Amino acid sequence: MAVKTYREAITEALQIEMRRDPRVIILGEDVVGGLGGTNGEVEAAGGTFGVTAGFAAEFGRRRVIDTPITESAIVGAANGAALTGLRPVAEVMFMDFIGVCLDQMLNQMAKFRYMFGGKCDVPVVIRTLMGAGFGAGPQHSQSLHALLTAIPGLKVALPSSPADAKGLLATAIRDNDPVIFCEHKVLYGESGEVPDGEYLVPFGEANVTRRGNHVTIVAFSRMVLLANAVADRLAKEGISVEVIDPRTTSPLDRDSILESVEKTGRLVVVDEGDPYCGMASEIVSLAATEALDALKAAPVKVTPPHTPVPATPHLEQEWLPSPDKIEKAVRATLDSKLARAG
Amino acid sequence: MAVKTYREAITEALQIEMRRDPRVIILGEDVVGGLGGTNGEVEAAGGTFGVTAGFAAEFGRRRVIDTPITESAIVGAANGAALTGLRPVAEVMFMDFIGVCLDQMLNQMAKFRYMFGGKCDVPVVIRTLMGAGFGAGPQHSQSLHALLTAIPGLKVALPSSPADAKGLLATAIRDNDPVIFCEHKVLYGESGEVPDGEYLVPFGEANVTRRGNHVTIVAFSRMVLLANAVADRLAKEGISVEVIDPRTTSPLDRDSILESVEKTGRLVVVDEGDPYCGMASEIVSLAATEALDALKAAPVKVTPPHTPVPATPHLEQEWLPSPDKIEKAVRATLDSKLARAG
Amino acid sequence: MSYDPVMLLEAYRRMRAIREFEERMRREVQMGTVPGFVHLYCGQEAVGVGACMNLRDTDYIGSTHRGHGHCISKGCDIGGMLLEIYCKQGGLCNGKGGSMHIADLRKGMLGANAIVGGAPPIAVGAALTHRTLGTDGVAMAFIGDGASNQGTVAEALNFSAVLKLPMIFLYENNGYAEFTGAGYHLGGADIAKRAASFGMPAEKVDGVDFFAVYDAVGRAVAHARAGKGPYAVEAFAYRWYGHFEGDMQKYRDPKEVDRLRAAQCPLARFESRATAEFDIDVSELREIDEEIQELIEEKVAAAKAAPKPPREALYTDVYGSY
Amino acid sequence: MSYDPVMLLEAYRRMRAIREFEERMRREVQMGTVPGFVHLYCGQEAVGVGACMNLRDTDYIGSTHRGHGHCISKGCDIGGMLLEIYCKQGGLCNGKGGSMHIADLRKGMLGANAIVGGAPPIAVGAALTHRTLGTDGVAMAFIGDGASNQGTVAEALNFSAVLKLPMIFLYENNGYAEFTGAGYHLGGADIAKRAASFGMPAEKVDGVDFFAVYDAVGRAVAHARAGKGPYAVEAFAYRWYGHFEGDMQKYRDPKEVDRLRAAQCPLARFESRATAEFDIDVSELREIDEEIQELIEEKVAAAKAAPKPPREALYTDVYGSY
Ligand SMILES: Cc1ncc(C[n+]2csc(CCOP(=O)(O)OP(=O)(O)O)c2C)c(N)n1
Ligand SMILES: Cc1ncc(C[n+]2csc(CCOP(=O)(O)OP(=O)(O)O)c2C)c(N)n1
Ligand SMILES: [Mg+2]
Ligand SMILES: [Mg+2]
Repeated sequence: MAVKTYREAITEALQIEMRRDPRVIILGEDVVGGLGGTNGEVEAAGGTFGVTAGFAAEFGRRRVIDTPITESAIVGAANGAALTGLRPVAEVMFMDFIGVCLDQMLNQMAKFRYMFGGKCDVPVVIRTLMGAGFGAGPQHSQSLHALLTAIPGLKVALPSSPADAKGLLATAIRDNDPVIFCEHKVLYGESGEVPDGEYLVPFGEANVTRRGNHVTIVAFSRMVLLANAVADRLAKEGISVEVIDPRTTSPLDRDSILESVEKTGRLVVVDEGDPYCGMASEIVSLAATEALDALKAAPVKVTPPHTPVPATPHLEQEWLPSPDKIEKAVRATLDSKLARAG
Repeated sequence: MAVKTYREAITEALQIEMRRDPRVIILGEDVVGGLGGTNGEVEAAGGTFGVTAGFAAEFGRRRVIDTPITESAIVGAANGAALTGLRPVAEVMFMDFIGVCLDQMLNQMAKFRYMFGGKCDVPVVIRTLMGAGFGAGPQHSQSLHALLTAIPGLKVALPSSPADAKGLLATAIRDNDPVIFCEHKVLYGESGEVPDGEYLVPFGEANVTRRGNHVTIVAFSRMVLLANAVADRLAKEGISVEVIDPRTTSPLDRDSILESVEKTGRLVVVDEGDPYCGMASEIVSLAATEALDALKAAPVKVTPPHTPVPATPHLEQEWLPSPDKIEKAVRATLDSKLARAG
Repeated sequence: MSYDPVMLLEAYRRMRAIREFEERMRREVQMGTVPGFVHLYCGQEAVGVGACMNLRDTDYIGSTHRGHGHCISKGCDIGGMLLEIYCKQGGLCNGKGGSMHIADLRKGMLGANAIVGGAPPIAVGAALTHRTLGTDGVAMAFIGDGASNQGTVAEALNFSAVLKLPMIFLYENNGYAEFTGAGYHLGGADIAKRAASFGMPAEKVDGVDFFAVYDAVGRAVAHARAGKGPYAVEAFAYRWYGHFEGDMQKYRDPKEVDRLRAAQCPLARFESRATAEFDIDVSELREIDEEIQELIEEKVAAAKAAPKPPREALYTDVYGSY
Repeated sequence: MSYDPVMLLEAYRRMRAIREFEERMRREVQMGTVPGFVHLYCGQEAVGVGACMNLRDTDYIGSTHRGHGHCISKGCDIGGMLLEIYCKQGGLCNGKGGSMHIADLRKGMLGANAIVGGAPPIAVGAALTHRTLGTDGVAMAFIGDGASNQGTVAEALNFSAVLKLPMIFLYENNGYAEFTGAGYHLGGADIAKRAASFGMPAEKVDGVDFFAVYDAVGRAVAHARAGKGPYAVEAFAYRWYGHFEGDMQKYRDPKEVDRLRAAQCPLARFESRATAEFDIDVSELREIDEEIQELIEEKVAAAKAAPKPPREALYTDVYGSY
């Protein structure tokens, strides 16, 4: 184990998997960088955020492929390569850009296996950056994981820690189904212990990041860190909060969530996606349909408002869920006197 | 009032609005049809389903515009036209095709007003066909309204009757926000009374299609017809079912839904979209967060499974919600003995 | 130029199979036995077959909504296709894809595709696989005149040019995109020129003439196999029937189809040249005709009689594991 | 050719304003006063201004992530732009758009756009409005070399060719798309040729030379105003700085920027020709320089001092009514 950043953990997973399996390739904009420039054939970028630095030198330009700015071709080519024997990891630089390539996700990769009668594997991974917090404005800050979770045939992973980033990415690459791998841009610099060598985190298994008995918080991606902070803060008051990080929204570890809700009877869901038809509503709905008896208080959703992400930094902070908002939600579930509660 | 089909009602709304306002234009693939063909400059289609038949003759080719098969350009052009003074009604033939033009919905039309600081109107309507039932296969049968509902800045309408089709479309055209107008292909031949002349159905006002006291069914689009049938069937047994058709998912008439749930304490939601992060989960979540006290039984979602739509006709029928499945769900809410129920 | 007679007879077999298959589907649709929508390939037989006779099973094609002809051209099993079109168990996609989604990866057929412009980027990915693995395999995308306008096609052209992929863009200009003539919807009116502008050789060819298509695509495939990058061929051949079977075709001079049948039949063209110039005997062709007729008869009957997929099939094959 | 001296002085004013604006933004970013990401236009001044001096307020432009220069070229208020970049109340978008989303519809500026390839279809829609209303207005889309590969651009080209829209495609080939040279990412290496293949006149022009850009776009605008359909111009002018301010530029010969500053300064080029050939006095230009310097100084200070949007602004302007 060593302490690494989230970014380093991603690099490590890619590196290990590329060394392990020659069928793994990487493609995207500037994953090498510098081609056609005036400084000779140097690697100028290694990915916009440096994640694949040194890869072209190690694995060669046939496996580390710089592409034009054409996301439909990038994702489509990944799809075609996956159908024909490779295991491509394609990069869609910001998740906001799924708008220009959704067809290859929605109607192609997600449906191949089903509409071809189970006669193919589709081992493609799309790495993409989600999340607000950098003042990047309405077209570079969205969290659209729910939209992809609702597409049957896709799997969706959202690592919240360096270790999960490494372990989930390795699992994604070895998986024979298409995986949308959502990296949170604000987490790139976060550090944590990361297991050495090959490391896999299974899909569909939630991580309970805080154990507790009074209230369950289900949180996704960066929101897990905020939920943990709130749990730690409230622990000092004797309020015992359980924090569940499902890690993948598809497949979703329904059992762990329901078990916790059965135990605590109180549910807060924290998500950076839109309040409508998002993961927050999905988890609340899960609890209401499957564990209504257990609920001692109305579940509370903590999400941004139903608005685009403003470029304005202080409004962006206001837009985001915050520890204070989460704490308020937790207290609301504790204060609630449910008319029918036992 | 006269009896008209859903398709005729749509035609009528378009016609009235185009007569009323010269800024309204129509664009899409084959909305005229026959251009460049070998039969002279005849109108060969008037839309793939004949909705705009006769329009080119009446309104001229400057207002009824046949386009190449390029949905990003179609929706993008509609966006640009809307920003500059027209009121375009663009057609995306099947809703499944939002995959090739989502950016113009997600990042452009939905965000203009917000990211331009409120200094524009975006009066664009996208007409599109949703729904399964015609054996058209996985890429022509989807109901993706939830995905669009989750995009702030968009409005989403789903008429379930000819009258609503007319009234909601007219409202959509006069609205200064972008509206995704989802027509259900299986409803095209359905008939009903339609008010003559100018007719508007406001957005965000649910239609209670059946009054009842025991169970609330919230249903969308074609599912409303199935829910009504179940309500009628159960009425004979003395089971009194209230059916609510929200008509628009964005804005959503939360009050009508909550009022009904407060009254009945029992909720079934029927939707043709995916079970995850869809309208069914959204409505259940709404009830659980806002009306938990009132719930006498666990709410039940009736949706297709989390799979693509099979081309296979008998499997497609199996895939769809059905009156039997809805009835079963209603009975389940009635049979449930909620541990905590009053 | 001379041609291997075995190849020529096989080419004829496939063209005849397409014709017989599609004419039969047409009648079946009219009788209401076929689920979903069916887009027929009659009139374009020489394009698919002329192109695919240059390919191996390890080469890939990406197809369109009008995919039956491409499947047969690439050697897909006709019985499996019919089972699929009838959505029956044992179909090439086990009955869940239907006419617009037939795929057969073992034959290098990456799927019909009901999204216009959906397949070209996918075919590009198959070409990328060949390049990455260092084989001399190629990939080909069939692209309609209407589809040629889709942005995805431009992206696929550029992507394969930049990466010098072994990719062939096979444009099928059949005169129409749904109910609109190519004379209206094609800015610049020249598809091949568009492809050329992305930096690849591009030629135009009479798509009714098997030999012309075969030769042009032969040049394209040789170019791609040699590692010289992508190549485009635009083949002209009108479709004989409606956009889908059932289309009223108001956009067409009613006599057009008669004229096409009389003057633009790819099979008749093939026959006259093959028998006159390449030592093929008419009797050999008639034998094939009979054989194919029996085959289609038998396979349609089998498809109709075959069992439907079981109810559980609804839930399988969404994921490999979940 | 002769030029109206009032026009020339205004052109210089705008080019100088862009230069001063961007150099100042560069320093401010380095000092950390500017939120978000900023993409500078230095080196490309003659493209934006040369193009937009042909336009009226009622003509429209669609812009890119590198939009400051386009805004100033089209006559947007510099104070309003700076307020916007600093995300302050009273900014052109009331502070909610920031650098990558500045829009000013009253000036015909349809918005910077942070989606590469996002704006061209929108500009096409503005051209459609002009055609529908029967005016002689035009619309123009600025498109980077990298953006020229996006499928949406091909769709916009074809769409406007088919409908013969008064549309100008203004390609800005600045040598790079992010960290990749145009020599790598452009299949066929010729953007203008691509546009031409869709059936429109297309020319190439030295984008450092205001007069060349002005003349070429003048021909394009005249063509479009006359109802003859779309027109494309590819202008070459390297960007002087990084993709965004802060970019390490490892893909670039470190001496390249020095060379560009010395030999490829659009303002210097303008000055020598305008003073030598068109009766402009150097002192007039120096006066403008001073004026602009003061203006930027004043407006930056004002922007920094301006109040932030109130908390409630977060929730407004999502819908007109809801
Ligand atoms: C993205 C998308 N847009 C529209 C359609 C509807 N559609 C199906 S086939 C077709 C016409 C295609 O024309 P062309 O590419 O010339 O192929 P052809 O039918 O002539 O073989 C259209 C518009 C679709 N399936 N997908
Ligand atoms: C759809 C999309 N893909 C990728 C990006 C990231 N990106 C922003 S600018 C840029 C390069 C654009 O290059 P070019 O069009 O040449 O414009 P320039 O920056 O040179 O002005 C890229 C890749 C984006 N914003 N949108
Ligand atoms: Mg065609
Ligand atoms: Mg550039």
